[in-house]
Amino acid sequence: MHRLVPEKLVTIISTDVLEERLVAIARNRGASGYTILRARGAGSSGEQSGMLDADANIKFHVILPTDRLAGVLDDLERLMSKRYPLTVFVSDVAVLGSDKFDKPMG
Amino acid sequence: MHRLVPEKLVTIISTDVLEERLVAIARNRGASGYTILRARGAGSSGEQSGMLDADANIKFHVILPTDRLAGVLDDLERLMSKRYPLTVFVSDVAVLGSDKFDKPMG
Amino acid sequence: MHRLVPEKLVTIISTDVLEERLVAIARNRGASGYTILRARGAGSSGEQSGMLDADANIKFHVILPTDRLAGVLDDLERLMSKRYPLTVFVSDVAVLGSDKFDKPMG
Amino acid sequence: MSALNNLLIPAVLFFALGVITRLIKSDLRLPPDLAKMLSIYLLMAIGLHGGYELGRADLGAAFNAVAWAIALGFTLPLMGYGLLMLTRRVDRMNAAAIAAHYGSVSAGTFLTAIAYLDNAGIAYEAYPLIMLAVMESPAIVVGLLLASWSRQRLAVQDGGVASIDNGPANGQWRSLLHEAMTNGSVVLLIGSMAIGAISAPASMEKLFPFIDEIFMGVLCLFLFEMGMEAARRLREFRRVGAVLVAFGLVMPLVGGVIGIAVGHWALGLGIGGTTLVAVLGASASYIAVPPAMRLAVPEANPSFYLTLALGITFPFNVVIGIPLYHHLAVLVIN
Amino acid sequence: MSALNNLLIPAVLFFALGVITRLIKSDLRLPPDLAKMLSIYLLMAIGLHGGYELGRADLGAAFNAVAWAIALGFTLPLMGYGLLMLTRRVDRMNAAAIAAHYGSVSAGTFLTAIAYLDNAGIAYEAYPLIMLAVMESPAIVVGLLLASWSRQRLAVQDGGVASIDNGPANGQWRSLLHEAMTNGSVVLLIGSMAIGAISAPASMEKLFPFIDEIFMGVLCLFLFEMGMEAARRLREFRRVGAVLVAFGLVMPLVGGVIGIAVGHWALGLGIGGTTLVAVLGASASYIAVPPAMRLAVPEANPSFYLTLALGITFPFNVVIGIPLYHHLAVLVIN
Amino acid sequence: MSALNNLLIPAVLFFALGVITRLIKSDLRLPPDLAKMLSIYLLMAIGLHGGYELGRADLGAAFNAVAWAIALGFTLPLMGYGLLMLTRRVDRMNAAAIAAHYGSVSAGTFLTAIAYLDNAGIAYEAYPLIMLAVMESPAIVVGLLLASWSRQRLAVQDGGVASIDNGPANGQWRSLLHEAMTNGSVVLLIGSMAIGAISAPASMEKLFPFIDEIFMGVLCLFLFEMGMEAARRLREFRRVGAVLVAFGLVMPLVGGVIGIAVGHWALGLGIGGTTLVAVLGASASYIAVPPAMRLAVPEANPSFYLTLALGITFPFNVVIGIPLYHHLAVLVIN
Ligand SMILES: Nc1ncnc2c1ncn2[C@@H]1O[C@H](COP(=O)(O)O)[C@@H](O)[C@H]1O
Ligand SMILES: Nc1ncnc2c1ncn2[C@@H]1O[C@H](COP(=O)(O)O)[C@@H](O)[C@H]1O
Ligand SMILES: Nc1ncnc2c1ncn2[C@@H]1O[C@H](COP(=O)(O)O)[C@@H](O)[C@H]1O
Ligand code: NA
Ligand code: NA
Ligand code: NA
Repeated sequence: MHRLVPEKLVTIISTDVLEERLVAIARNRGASGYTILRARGAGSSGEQSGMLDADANIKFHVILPTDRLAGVLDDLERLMSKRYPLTVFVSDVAVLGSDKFDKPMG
Repeated sequence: MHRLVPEKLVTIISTDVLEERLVAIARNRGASGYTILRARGAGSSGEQSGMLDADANIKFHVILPTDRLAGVLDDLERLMSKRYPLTVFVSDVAVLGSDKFDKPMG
Repeated sequence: MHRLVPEKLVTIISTDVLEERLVAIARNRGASGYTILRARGAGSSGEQSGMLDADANIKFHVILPTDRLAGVLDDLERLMSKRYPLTVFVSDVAVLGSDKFDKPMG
Repeated sequence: MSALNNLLIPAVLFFALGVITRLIKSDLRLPPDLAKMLSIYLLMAIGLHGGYELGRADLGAAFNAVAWAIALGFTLPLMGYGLLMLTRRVDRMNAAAIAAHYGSVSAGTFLTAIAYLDNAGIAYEAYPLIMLAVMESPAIVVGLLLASWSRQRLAVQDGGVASIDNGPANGQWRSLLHEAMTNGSVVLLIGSMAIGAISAPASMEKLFPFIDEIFMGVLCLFLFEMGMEAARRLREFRRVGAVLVAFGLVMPLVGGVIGIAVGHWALGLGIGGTTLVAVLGASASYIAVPPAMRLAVPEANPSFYLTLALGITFPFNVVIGIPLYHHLAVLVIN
Repeated sequence: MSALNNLLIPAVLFFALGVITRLIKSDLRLPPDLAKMLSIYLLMAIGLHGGYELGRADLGAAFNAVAWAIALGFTLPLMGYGLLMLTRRVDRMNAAAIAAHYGSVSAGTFLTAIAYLDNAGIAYEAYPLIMLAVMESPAIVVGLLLASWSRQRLAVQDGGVASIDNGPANGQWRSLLHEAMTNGSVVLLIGSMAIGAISAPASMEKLFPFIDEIFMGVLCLFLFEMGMEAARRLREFRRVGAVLVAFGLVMPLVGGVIGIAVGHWALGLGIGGTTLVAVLGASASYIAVPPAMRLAVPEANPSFYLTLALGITFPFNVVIGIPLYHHLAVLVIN
Repeated sequence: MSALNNLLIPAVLFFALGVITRLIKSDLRLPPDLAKMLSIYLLMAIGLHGGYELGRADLGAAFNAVAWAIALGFTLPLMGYGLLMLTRRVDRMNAAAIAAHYGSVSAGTFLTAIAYLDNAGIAYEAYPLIMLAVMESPAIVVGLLLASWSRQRLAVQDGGVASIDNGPANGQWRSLLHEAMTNGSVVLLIGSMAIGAISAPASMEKLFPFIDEIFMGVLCLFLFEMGMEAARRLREFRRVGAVLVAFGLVMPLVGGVIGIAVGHWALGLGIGGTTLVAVLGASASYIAVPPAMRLAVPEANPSFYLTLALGITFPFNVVIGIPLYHHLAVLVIN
């Protein structure tokens, strides 16, 4: 059988000016990596068409062991309380192989 | 503890010429926003390489309270019955914070 | 009621030089299609900024009936054992409509 | 000038290089937006250039050219639809969608023809350019009409009356026609022509290095990328089948001959201009029409129309068609 | 030269075409990175060009221009903030963010003004260009100061003392100031100016075809795209409300008049140079400042400042403002 | 011409500006596809240009240059591998992958050298260009051979016999060799050279504004972006370690000296041509080879080879190497 390990996948949709902050959160909270995709969209802060530097979104993924989830969510809630436009959700995923996601980034 | 609220995430993969229709569906069915990513792929209507205007895909996300899901799925089924190439799936997500996804777009 | 069929969604995050191999795996293992998104990120093999040909990532999605999952995971494990940098996870999704994902690509 | 000479024009050679690059399975990956950017540049540049000349041209002749362009745009898809139904290889919806592409035109093919004429030192009139701008829309409209009519026929065949649900509703009709008239390529091309025509000549001169001098190089790069795309589509010709491939070779000949007749007898153009009208008749759109058909005729399979227009007819015209239409124009005019 | 003549410059016409393309709801989709690439090119080209000339200009006058640019960059946002608070339509945080945009400048508007002057055959000095490069940063700093001060006021109003958590902490302050000084556009523009000033003239000549000859064409394409973006924002003006729209029309007039005063009396520039300084005062940034405000003033709504700067003030300046400031400059100087 | 003069060439200055932009942590974000588009343009332009001249050059001398390019492409990676194994800082797989980069070449460095020679008014032969096109493939092949041999050695060391599973199977070998020969950059460069050589001269002239006049400007923009990328990689040098960094500085000197020997004694080139061959020997690929290694040698860490080739060797060559090899060439030839 395949070693499918249960982990948490945190997905954040936000403006790309926050990219560095999100990377710092992932790094400081012991994630083993992160993934970023370009996105567009609309929400409470209007349309983000992606045509200007100030109106592009990113979709940011971090896979984490369950015990490191709370720290990341704390940091994200702090950003949200400062009124940064963040869409955050957590899903359960079964990760293939090993303890890869346990080793924090260098 | 973090206020993780259960919501539905509808993901649609389709040709980007349908973008405006999908946005209209999200808006009319009371979604609080939507997110669009560029994609490529292949499926029953052949390869979509993303090089031409007519062969690019998008990945479209809408997060919804469970009670608004049915309306969106109705509209999507109607599009599918007209033979538009749509890949649609629903997943359960735990959303961080507030009632943000309850407020329809302006 | 909407016909929501349970299927498996395999998501792979990896360097884009593996794209053709991943497509071949999806095709050979009887997937009905696949979807590719451009990504950036960081992990055990360093930062992938997406600026060079050699340091771009892709996010690769395949939706599959449960009984075809094992074959795909076998092939992915083989790639991982050769030390290719792969992040792979499986999620449960409820697909809208029909037996679309049962028909292998042409 | 022989067909071989045609192959020695850099623009055509870059098209061939693109095809080869894909055939030898090179890992060369072009940024997905490059072709779109280049085609925006090309439309803007030919629009400005053509508008600048049309601003100095005869208005009556221009109206005449527009009228014939509309006529071609309406007639050619009907002929294409008839031919396709005769082959019995595609259903009505696919026939309608494919036919629309052949009533429209390919700016890439047109520009290659201009490079060919320039290279051979053959002059040409500016009127075919305005026809290029005009021909997209009628073909899209005919495609939509054919599709809607076919949808009703199918509904009747299926044993019921044509239900309202099967055709687009009134509101949708308006939006589809709107789509035909405000197609991105059409707006950019016609807009640039208008700007070229009304701008002060002195201010236009500042634009010439951009729209003239680097034009040929940009065209080469564009054709290189289109060669790669054509080859990608070419590989799918087996899915399309020999009969449809034959249609993709015969239809440009039909359109080319009709174009020569229109260019020479109806519009009284010279060899260069007649060749260009032939190219308009012969070429099939692979940029403007496909998105319109995806939206309006979802029942048609995009692999069919993209493979035919881009994988079969486009390379045929670039390599064989253009010198052929030129020879025919010489025969007819002399 | 009348305002109508202004409308016959290709650059302005392309801006109008972009607006129309969006208004008629054309499906034209431009690659999202095209505008960014074009604006990188434009900043590099004007930087090199201006630096080349400044390398040959009077150092004292250049310092003078820099000093006045800094003064404008600090004063204008304060005036904007005051005006906005008078309207009572936005809260303090939104007022601070909007005001910062009006203290900064829009390179697109500045370049359109240069096209306008070139077209009218009016000479202009190189100093306004260095002011363009300098004016981004002070306005961003003032925006941050206003926002932080407002944050404290709000905290006090809310009944408590200004808590440390409400303003940016010390470390954040440093990072925000850093952000203002190392803003991407500023670095690229000042860097290119430095390169233009210190490069050997012979090696600069090899760059001229790239930075000079194709410049006007690239500007047209850029303004076309910005026209489309302006129209997208324009549609949201109802969300913004009539009073704020009025601010977006009055503030450029205020800035323009102050700019004319500075250009003529403080810097002693001619008609061309004075017009350009007026444009600097009148224009609002929509490239450099918005990302800085999104990061530093998350409480402000980006639709407000983007709609005002890009959807209202930018079109106003391009179509009406530039010829108006030119006329004013003529009046004042003659 | 001193090294300082070299630093006053716009191309080099833009490289430095890119490095500075990143070092001061500016928020400037370039579209990810910009560098790819610029490098496609650069390969096409130098290919056409070189092919045009080679079409008029001596065939025997050209063959000679190709033979020596292949020899260099095979020898240099072996030397690099030996040196790396001596350092004892990397395992065999990483050594194989890094070595392949140093057997190949960097078009960006080569073009900077051309800008340097142009600026100094030094003529150069066209043969080094064909060597640029040829040198990618042998180095990739050697890299694959070294990796496969190392894989077997490791398997033996691990106590077993070299199992088939550890090396690429026969089918994979074919695909890896195929990869080496059809590498995107190689195809585009050689294809453009062929087109430049066989096109009618009259039609080539229409391309010159595109491939010649704007060339230097595009190169500046490309080097600006590469400066930013180099600086991003430079920051990772601590992960790489001082010994490897030293390799990244010594290996170009080794390759440069060998290149001078080949350019002068084997090929009989002048100062300009000899300098260019030295640059070919000295430079390390950061565009063509990395993807090939990622695919073929997954055991190697991409941070190592990208940091060395792009973060250490590239800046070293651009700033210090090129004037140095030029001086050496002058010494040897006079
Ligand atoms: N209901 C939703 N579904 C999917 N994406 C959303 C939703 N609401 C907001 N977003 C995304 O999150 C971004 C920020 O949202 P907001 O904070 O509401 O402006 C938007 O630009 C969208 O891309
Ligand atoms: N099994 C699948 N897994 C992932 N994506 C798929 C799958 N099937 C289709 N897609 C995506 O959905 C798009 C439309 O599919 P289709 O309607 O089958 O042409 C394709 O272009 C793919 O991007
Ligand atoms: N913990 C993580 N969360 C999200 N994405 C990750 C994570 N770890 C790795 N990745 C992604 O997977 C790619 C390959 O990872 P690696 O094999 O660790 O280099 C990285 O470039 C990231 O895009
Ligand atoms: Na046609
Ligand atoms: Na201003
Ligand atoms: Na080398």
